[in-house]
Amino acid sequence: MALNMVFLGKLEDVAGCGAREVELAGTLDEAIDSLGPELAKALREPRVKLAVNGILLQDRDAPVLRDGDVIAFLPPVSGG
Amino acid sequence: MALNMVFLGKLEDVAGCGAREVELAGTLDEAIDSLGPELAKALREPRVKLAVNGILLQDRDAPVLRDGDVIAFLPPVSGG
Amino acid sequence: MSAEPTRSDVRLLTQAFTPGEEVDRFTRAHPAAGGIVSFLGQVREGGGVEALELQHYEPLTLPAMEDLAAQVRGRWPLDGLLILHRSGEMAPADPIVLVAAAARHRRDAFAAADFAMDHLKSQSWFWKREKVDGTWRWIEPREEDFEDIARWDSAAAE
Amino acid sequence: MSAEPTRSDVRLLTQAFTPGEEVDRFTRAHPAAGGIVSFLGQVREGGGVEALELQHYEPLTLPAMEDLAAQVRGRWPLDGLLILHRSGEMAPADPIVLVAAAARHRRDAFAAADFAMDHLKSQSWFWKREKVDGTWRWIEPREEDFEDIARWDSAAAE
Repeated sequence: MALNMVFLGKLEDVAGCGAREVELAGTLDEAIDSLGPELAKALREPRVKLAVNGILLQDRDAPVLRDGDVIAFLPPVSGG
Repeated sequence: MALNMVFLGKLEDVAGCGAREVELAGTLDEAIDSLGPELAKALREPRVKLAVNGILLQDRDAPVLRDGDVIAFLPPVSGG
Repeated sequence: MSAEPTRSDVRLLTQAFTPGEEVDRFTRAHPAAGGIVSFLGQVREGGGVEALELQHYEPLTLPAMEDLAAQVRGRWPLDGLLILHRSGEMAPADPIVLVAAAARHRRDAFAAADFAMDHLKSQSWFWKREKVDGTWRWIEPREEDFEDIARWDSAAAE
Repeated sequence: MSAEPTRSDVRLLTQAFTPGEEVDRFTRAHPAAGGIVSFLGQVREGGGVEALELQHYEPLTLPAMEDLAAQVRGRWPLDGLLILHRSGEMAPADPIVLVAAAARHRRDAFAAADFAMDHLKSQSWFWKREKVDGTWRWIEPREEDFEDIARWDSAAAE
């Protein structure tokens, strides 16, 4: 099982890349933790929103994840 | 002594021309009367403004006229 | 490199013009402006009007447009202001008026263009006639135009 | 010949565009509209910004722009609406965003373009970074943008 993590805006700088594939062992929390403490902390900031397969999550409740899901981490937008 | 009368907008239709030179005998009123009753009536409508040599008159008080003056009769503008 | 204001570009045109070219030229002249708002008014196609003619009076019309430009510049901080207005006979889809305001702040550019249009529409020295079914007819001022002006009078009390 | 509304023209562009050409084409597509209001936002020259980059997220950015267009069309009677937005790296004086609204009534065109810009500025899915003195820096959202949005929320109570 694998997840595709996408890092937008300044999260890309923290991650060192725009996207990364991670093993999905159990929960999303475990997947985030596997990215290391600094990136995990940035991804968990309250203003960072999540989109799963292009659908924006309304809250940070743990989504049910499937193999191949794309999880995008969206920091506050700076607008157009 | 001559005055150059300029008729803007629909006054041009009433006058049958855009401009006309008239003899200046005495007052502006006399000059207007010399244009015939129909045009004189149209020129005296309260909403028709006057400009003398390109300067808008603030009221309809009889201006002091000189030979060669250009009197423009300006009906309400329809705007741009 | 600073956003130093330039002289306003105010012109009374007797020939057709291409709005996009004018806006592009105006934009290039104001690279320090963040935003440019423009309004284009054109002869509406399909309303039964076959032609439109705007008559101006040389000694008043352009000077009044220049006065309006100065009034707009005094009211909002702009990098530049463009006011182009046609006179003469026009066909449907021909441009009549183009106003563009370049400003650092978007809100100023919007307000300046809006204000300029309201005042051009109601207070500028143009007499308009339309040709419908082959017959020319002079257009009287509309009440709506005076209401547009009144918006700004009350805003002045801010 | 009637002013039948057309589909909105909403595009996310990764290459430079010429605003005047886009506005002229949009205008030609709406000959029954009396007025066209457009807003152009460009990378400001002279503020020390050497380059600007806008990052978008494919699954969200364009659909949200299309949603905004639908919202604008539902709020004002327009003949047409154009929303173009750049993504990627831009240089000073490059156009970033172009919004144009064609309407029978001038006031509707102004309000629609103004509203669209306020919402694009604050709610669209773009992440922005600027290069100053050779260093890229991500731009945080500005409080002013949220105030711009609030203008329309109170207006909705009309």
